[in-house]
Amino acid sequence: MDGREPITAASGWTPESIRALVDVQTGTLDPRIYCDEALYRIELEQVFARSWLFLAHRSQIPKAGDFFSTYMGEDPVIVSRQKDGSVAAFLNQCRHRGMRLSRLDHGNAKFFTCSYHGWSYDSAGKLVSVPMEKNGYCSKLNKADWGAVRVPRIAEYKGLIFGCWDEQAPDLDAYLGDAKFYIDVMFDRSDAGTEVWGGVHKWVIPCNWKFAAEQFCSDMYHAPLSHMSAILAVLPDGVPPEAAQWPTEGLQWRSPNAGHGTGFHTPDDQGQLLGAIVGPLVAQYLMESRPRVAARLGNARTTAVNGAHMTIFPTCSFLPGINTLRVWHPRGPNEIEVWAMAIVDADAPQDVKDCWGQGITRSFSPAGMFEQDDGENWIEVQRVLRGARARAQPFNLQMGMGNEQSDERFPGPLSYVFSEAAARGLYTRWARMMAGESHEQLARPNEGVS
Amino acid sequence: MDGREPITAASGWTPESIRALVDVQTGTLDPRIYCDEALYRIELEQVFARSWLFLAHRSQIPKAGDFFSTYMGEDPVIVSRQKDGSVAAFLNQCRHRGMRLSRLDHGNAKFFTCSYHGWSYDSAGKLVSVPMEKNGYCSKLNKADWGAVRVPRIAEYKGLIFGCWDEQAPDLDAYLGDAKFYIDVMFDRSDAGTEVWGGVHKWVIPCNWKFAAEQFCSDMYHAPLSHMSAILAVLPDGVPPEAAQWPTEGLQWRSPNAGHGTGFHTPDDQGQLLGAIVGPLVAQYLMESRPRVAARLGNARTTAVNGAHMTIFPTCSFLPGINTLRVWHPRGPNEIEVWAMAIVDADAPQDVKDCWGQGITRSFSPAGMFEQDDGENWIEVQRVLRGARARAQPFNLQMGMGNEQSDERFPGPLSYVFSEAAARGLYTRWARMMAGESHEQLARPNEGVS
Amino acid sequence: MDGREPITAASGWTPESIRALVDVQTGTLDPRIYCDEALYRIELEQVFARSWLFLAHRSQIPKAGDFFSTYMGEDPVIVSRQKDGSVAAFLNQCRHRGMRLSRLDHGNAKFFTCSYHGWSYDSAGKLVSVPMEKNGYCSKLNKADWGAVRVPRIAEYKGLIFGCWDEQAPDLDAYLGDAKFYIDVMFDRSDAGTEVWGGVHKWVIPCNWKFAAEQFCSDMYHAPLSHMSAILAVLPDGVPPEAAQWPTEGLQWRSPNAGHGTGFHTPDDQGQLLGAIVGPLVAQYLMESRPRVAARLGNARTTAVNGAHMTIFPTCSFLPGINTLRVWHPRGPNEIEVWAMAIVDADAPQDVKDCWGQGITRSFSPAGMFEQDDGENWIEVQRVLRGARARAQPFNLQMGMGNEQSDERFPGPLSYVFSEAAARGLYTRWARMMAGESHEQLARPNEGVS
Amino acid sequence: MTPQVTPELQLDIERFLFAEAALLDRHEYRDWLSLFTEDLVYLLPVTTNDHEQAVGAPPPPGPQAYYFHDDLRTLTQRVKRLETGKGWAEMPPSRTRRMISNVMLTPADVAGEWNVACNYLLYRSRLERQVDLLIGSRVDRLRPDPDGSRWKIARRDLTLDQGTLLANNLSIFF
Amino acid sequence: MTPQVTPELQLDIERFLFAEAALLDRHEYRDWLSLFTEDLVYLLPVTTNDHEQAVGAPPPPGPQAYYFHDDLRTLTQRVKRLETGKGWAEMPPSRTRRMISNVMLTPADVAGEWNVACNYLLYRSRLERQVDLLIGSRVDRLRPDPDGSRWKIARRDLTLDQGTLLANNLSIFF
Amino acid sequence: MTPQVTPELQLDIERFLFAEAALLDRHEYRDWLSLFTEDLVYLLPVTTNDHEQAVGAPPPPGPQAYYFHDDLRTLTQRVKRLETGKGWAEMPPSRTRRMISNVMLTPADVAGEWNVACNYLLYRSRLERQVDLLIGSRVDRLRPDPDGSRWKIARRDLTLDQGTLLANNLSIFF
Ligand code: FES
Ligand code: FES
Ligand code: FES
Ligand SMILES: [Fe+3]
Ligand SMILES: [Fe+3]
Ligand SMILES: [Fe+3]
Repeated sequence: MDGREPITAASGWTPESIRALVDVQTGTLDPRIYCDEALYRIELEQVFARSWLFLAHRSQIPKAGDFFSTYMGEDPVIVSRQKDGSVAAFLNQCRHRGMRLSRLDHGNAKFFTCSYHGWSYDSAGKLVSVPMEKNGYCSKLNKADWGAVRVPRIAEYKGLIFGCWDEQAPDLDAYLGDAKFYIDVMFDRSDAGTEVWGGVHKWVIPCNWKFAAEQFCSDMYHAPLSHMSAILAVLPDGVPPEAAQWPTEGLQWRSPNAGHGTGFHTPDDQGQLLGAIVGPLVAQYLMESRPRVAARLGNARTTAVNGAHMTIFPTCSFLPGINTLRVWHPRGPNEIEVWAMAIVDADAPQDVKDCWGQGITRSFSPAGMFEQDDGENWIEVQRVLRGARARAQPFNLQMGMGNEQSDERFPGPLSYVFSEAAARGLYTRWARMMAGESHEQLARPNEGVS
Repeated sequence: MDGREPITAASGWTPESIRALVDVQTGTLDPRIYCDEALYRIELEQVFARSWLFLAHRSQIPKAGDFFSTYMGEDPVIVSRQKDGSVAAFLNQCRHRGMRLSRLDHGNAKFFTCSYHGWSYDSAGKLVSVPMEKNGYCSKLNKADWGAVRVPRIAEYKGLIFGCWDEQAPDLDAYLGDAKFYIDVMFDRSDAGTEVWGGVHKWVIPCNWKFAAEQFCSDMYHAPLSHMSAILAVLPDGVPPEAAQWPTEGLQWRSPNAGHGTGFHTPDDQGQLLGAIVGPLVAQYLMESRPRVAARLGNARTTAVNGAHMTIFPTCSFLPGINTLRVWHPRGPNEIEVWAMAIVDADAPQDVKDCWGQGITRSFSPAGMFEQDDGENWIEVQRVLRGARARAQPFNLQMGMGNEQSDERFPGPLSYVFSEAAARGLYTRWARMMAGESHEQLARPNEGVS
Repeated sequence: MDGREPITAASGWTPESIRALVDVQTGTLDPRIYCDEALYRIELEQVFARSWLFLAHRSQIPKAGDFFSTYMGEDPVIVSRQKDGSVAAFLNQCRHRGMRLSRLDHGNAKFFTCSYHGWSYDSAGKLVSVPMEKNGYCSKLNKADWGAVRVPRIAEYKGLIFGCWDEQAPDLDAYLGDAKFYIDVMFDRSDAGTEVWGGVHKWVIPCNWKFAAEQFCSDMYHAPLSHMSAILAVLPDGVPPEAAQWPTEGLQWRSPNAGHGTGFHTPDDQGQLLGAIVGPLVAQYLMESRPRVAARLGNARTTAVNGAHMTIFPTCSFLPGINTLRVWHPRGPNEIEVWAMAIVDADAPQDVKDCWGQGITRSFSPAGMFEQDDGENWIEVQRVLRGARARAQPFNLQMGMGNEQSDERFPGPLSYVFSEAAARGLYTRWARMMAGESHEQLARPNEGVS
Repeated sequence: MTPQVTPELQLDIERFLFAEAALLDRHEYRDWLSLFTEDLVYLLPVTTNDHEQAVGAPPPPGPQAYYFHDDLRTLTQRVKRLETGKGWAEMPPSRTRRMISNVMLTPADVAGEWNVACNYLLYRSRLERQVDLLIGSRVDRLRPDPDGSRWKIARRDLTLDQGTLLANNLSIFF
Repeated sequence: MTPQVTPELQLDIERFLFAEAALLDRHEYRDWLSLFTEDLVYLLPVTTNDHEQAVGAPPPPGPQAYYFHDDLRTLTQRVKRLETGKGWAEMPPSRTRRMISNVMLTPADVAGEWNVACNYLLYRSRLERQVDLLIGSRVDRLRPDPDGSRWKIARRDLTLDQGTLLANNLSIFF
Repeated sequence: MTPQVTPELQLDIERFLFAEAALLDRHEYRDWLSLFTEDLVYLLPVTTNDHEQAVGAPPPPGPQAYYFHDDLRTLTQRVKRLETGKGWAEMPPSRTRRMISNVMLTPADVAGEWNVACNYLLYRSRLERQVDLLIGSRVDRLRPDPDGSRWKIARRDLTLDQGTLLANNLSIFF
């Protein structure tokens, strides 16, 4: 049974017309990628069903039987810790008539019993019991064929559990590539690793997922203006306004082919800004831990990565230092659900963890002083795209074209911190997947991006 | 003017791809039948515009001029009692600019005068007066051509008034076939027949209409688990938990070709469960009336049909005994309006009628202890189908395949009460109509269903 | 980048099937023009992007820097008064990533600075400053290419500012043609012209824009019945019910080709009805001003145009005398936003202006005693069209077919005031534009309309 | 002489109503049941579009459908259902919040009893994103305990101001 | 000395406001009209998005549009319209429910009169599935009858907290 | 002996709560801040679907996420943000209306202080057509001024009855 056929048949889109939506030669973008219904249905198949998607953080399901309910694109999945310590994930859908197996956000369960007719599955999704199996099904039902649909690929990197529907996809390690070097800044600060503080913020923003993914991938540019009010607000009294000056030096990295990206400021402000945002206790803790961290990650990643943003294509984003981690779950072309978590060092003192978690809440969450303004921009961009002329205007993606640089301290390709190179990489990756390139083809670098 | 052309042109669906959605050989179902927009638009034409649809119960429009406003699919229609006692039904739409002729749920009216420009129609939908007919229309308007659009086929069976848009459709009697044998259990208990107690429950459930229609057609299987809480709740105090054991014996009937179905338990519990659900007064009344009823319907239908469910394809469902009657009005692929009525014997004592009506309200209505849980299951199944992978998983329709039986007391084909044979029959009928089979073809038995 | 291609590709509609929707020979209309999603998307391109659309009234932006935020179809535009007194209009969309440049309804601004990354535009939409232009864009960004998208055609007629996206469109003067003769009744009563009293009423009605546009273009027919309750309510106590008799004499004008239309009653009731509706002070003022106005417009337009309605194709409508002016902004096929303004003579005494403005508010506004009932009719017509059979019934457009007349006092073509000739003209214009006729072709008269 | 509605009485009865609402919002259903008299009448009829005039009389009477036509026995059955741990429609439970306003006391025909009218807004949030807004009026007959110490509800007449009910079920209480 | 807001006064005035709301919810419009003074001023202006600061002063004044700019004569016209039996927008009538909260009394500049502020939630349900939620603030000027026996409304200033009105019409009263 | 809830006290405290709500609805944030004590605790935790039973105990405790985990210093930062004239999420400002109901006083463990429970409906209208409806419960700890003249809020515990928050942000206060 093939979910794709009628979709593309009726969509009117071809690989060529899709590729033409992203033009890295001129550095322009057709905004219909953000609002076209048919493109969205193709996205679910070509992008979300073929990419590695973030499922959960290891610390959310520590014990055997612990499960966390999340989504891959629009598909509900249960991520569950097995007795042997491994992780299984499967569609949160009964195979009989499709009822959701668990309506809980998280919990601990040996079995998932469907509330409709009572089919029961174990914590790995195996179908273990069926009412009336003998009398009703005359023992002809092959239970082995009717387990919950497993996510075939599950892998973890530094506490981040990812899943992928596509058997052909490269393994997670290859998929991440040099992104790991930058992920470690946030997730590999000690052997103890990290943990989620508190729970999950879930909220709805009526905008396309790519605005959010691109911003965390490539957009340091918006920070000084979009977030000026929050910067001014959190500055300790008496600090001169100059202190509110946003730093100008820094670097941006883009994945050569995979659509990931990150950017950060290289000058070492000794955690001053971070302290203002999440609290002095955290800043002090970070300064003290520098030697330990430097021993693991080296000096560059300890002192020269400040105010960083990062996206793992397509929808996993985070801010090293501020330590918010989130997924942008798509809900149609015009809406996302943001699922955001606060990440803290697992071996930090409890008072530091609490200060950190609360600081993240006050800066990046639905009520966060920084996050509020992002939401305002995204929804307005999306609303404007209801217009037929508005969606016929190319967006400008030209910042830093043809200006890549290198730095022996960091893997490349690199650009100036204020650049849209990583965005050009992200949209090119998107267009290549949408056009149906195979994983072999996708392993090759993006052409024309610089 | 043909409503179908651009729809199918743009739909991407063909008779073949539609037939492939229902596979009775393997007993599987493509869940896109529940959520695909294009399929839904085709349904309105191929299924709802060609099938006999329940309009009203005779008792809802007793007197000349009485009318009841309802829907056929998404089309509003007025069902109206004529002076000669016959029933007329017509689109609740003015022929001038399409205004709704009556915004009342029910009433009594000689004329329906449009509130927009004042065209006036009689109780049969005939256009009788037009403002400015002389000066504005220069007497050139042929009023006979512009009456409200009549439903060409109207027929009644045992108080149930049905209508059909299709001149070619077989008559109601042939359409119902052996279903009549089972309908009589609820609607032919005496010469006095039945009546609606109170009014109509109308509520919205965000799910596809086929979940509801199939469940009442074929799904005794969900009752023990879905409704366990209600069973336990209504058991008289002191009754041992064993009493809550759901019976295991019973039969299911499916129409050979028309998609109807019913199921029931054959052991005679002397109305015990029914008494617990709708009240002892009703149970006692039913036991007392058994001889009278047996004289009409025979012993089998009087004592061996317990806890029955039934659907007349596509959207008319009821529960003999509990006596709830309802229509599942489609509202797009993802929503229905349930219109439910309480049915009582017209010649029952008033106190029995009231006890019955109140008992139905407390068990099957928006606040009904049984109905609540059905709504919960259906909406979750539907929500899960937003997922691209979720809608690519076949549903399992295999219960009781190849296991039909016979019983001289009941017309067949019959199966064990816990079976999905009637569901296979319903979906096969659906696929055949969707694929465009003529009524001649549709008169032949479903192939491969067993 | 072409917004049309995939739309029409997937729409299933052809120029021929679109033309067939409007049949002026039989005087019938296919109601799918009001509810088909694909037709709507084509409308935005073929009708709204090629017609002159009302933007604002001159008095709303008197001073340099004053701006008014409105829409052209679904596209947000800023209409702004320039230093040289001219008017500029441009998409309210930043060229970088599409953020809305101003979220204010109106104001005065030298610059529009985007809240996302800070690109800044002047009051003509010129891009004047870009953060990081030197470091980020390496001075390679050609700001001249990236100004806000200007509305290329702007023109004003008697205080009414119109805009058009299409360079090929005829100029406003030719587009209006003889409509100007009728527009002047309301907008050219003195050298001082008119002004907007108060502000703008904006509200949402879930109906297609053409119901509203057609009614103000061609539908005096609905007034006596739809608005009977308001007429009766505003009649001074003691006035005999006969006074509520709606006048029967009058004329209707239709544009030969452009879809505009108006209708009015010729008997001179000395402003009696108008006085009852908007207040005696206004009626008295109008009677006193008659000599002055007659000197400009002649007697016919001063005394023989009463209770008039008018639409400038597609969505600008007004009622001379009652002096409400409004635009029907489309919001999908099933919804409009009404933006209504009260118009008063700029040189009227303040107490007359206030009485007029308040009288308009009480008669034509969301709470207006007349307007309320229009909204009720339109939403019900639209809801009924959810039905598959309902949308397959032709609407009747036959009133006054083949009955045009002439009157030396008024430019033609003319009909009796109760006629649908102007509606036939409007829908024919609509079909011709939808079928893709060039402006040269559109300049020719509508064939078959009479 | 008709009994006076004093601020003390108004406050006393409002506190009773607010406490009752809080019991429901906290799902403490057994305590809630204890607030009703043995002879409780609990009615929520269905609303229909069946009269033409905005002014004057209420809709014509006649046979009516009900969402709730309950007494203490059947309300107790509903609570038992929730206690089984198999009432799927409330697992996990709905988040409800009851806002009680326009509380208006009038003396009942039985000395010491009061008819207490109010308007209610019953907000329900379920699962991830489901929200229902149920709004209507209510008249409670309040009867003092034999010892006069506290109130009991002897009758509850509700309206739910909706033609076609927009909620998928009413698995909560009013 | 400024007059005291006593619990008795608060209760008295709240009962007056609740009774008024009930008259509207029951469509008893003539009785409702009897609650206003001859010199009534009844205003509901339109809200706009026209100032940039979340902190400090209200929007700049200037010419304003109104949903309602009425006096007793024109309110009476509106009721007459509903009485004709041809006011389609209210046939069948809307189901409305008015929730009055945050009732706050302050003495008016005229002795014996009070400015009564409240927030209102006006819920409207029409026909089969239409629902409108209209929320805002209100300040009533209450004036005692000459004989001081009961209150009359001399002025009503409303706000409706919506930019673009989301209702298809306002065929009801505030 | 436990302190009595008199109509006078109820009225006094309700007027305090209504005045506070009005300050927020008028965006008078500095005056609003002045209503809190120096040691303010201001908490709004996230709600989850994490227990199965509709009857009985509240959800299992454990680490929680918060929408607001603030004190007077951080609330003041939020106000400073709005004062910068660059807080885009509130430019133009949201139109808010706070309806406070079910106000229930219980004496706190500290003499003279009260725990004041209420339900709130926070309506937000933004820009042209955005509307958010935020509903939940609140418990305020009210502490009298040293001179006993007026109240201060020492602690605010909120709930927001929604699983997945349906608003694009919470740029307003609770
Ligand atoms: S749907 Fe799960 S058991 Fe039937
Ligand atoms: S729409 Fe019915 S008379 Fe015109
Ligand atoms: S979107 Fe306007 S500056 Fe980036
Ligand atoms: Fe940001
Ligand atoms: Fe069931
Ligand atoms: Fe009209």
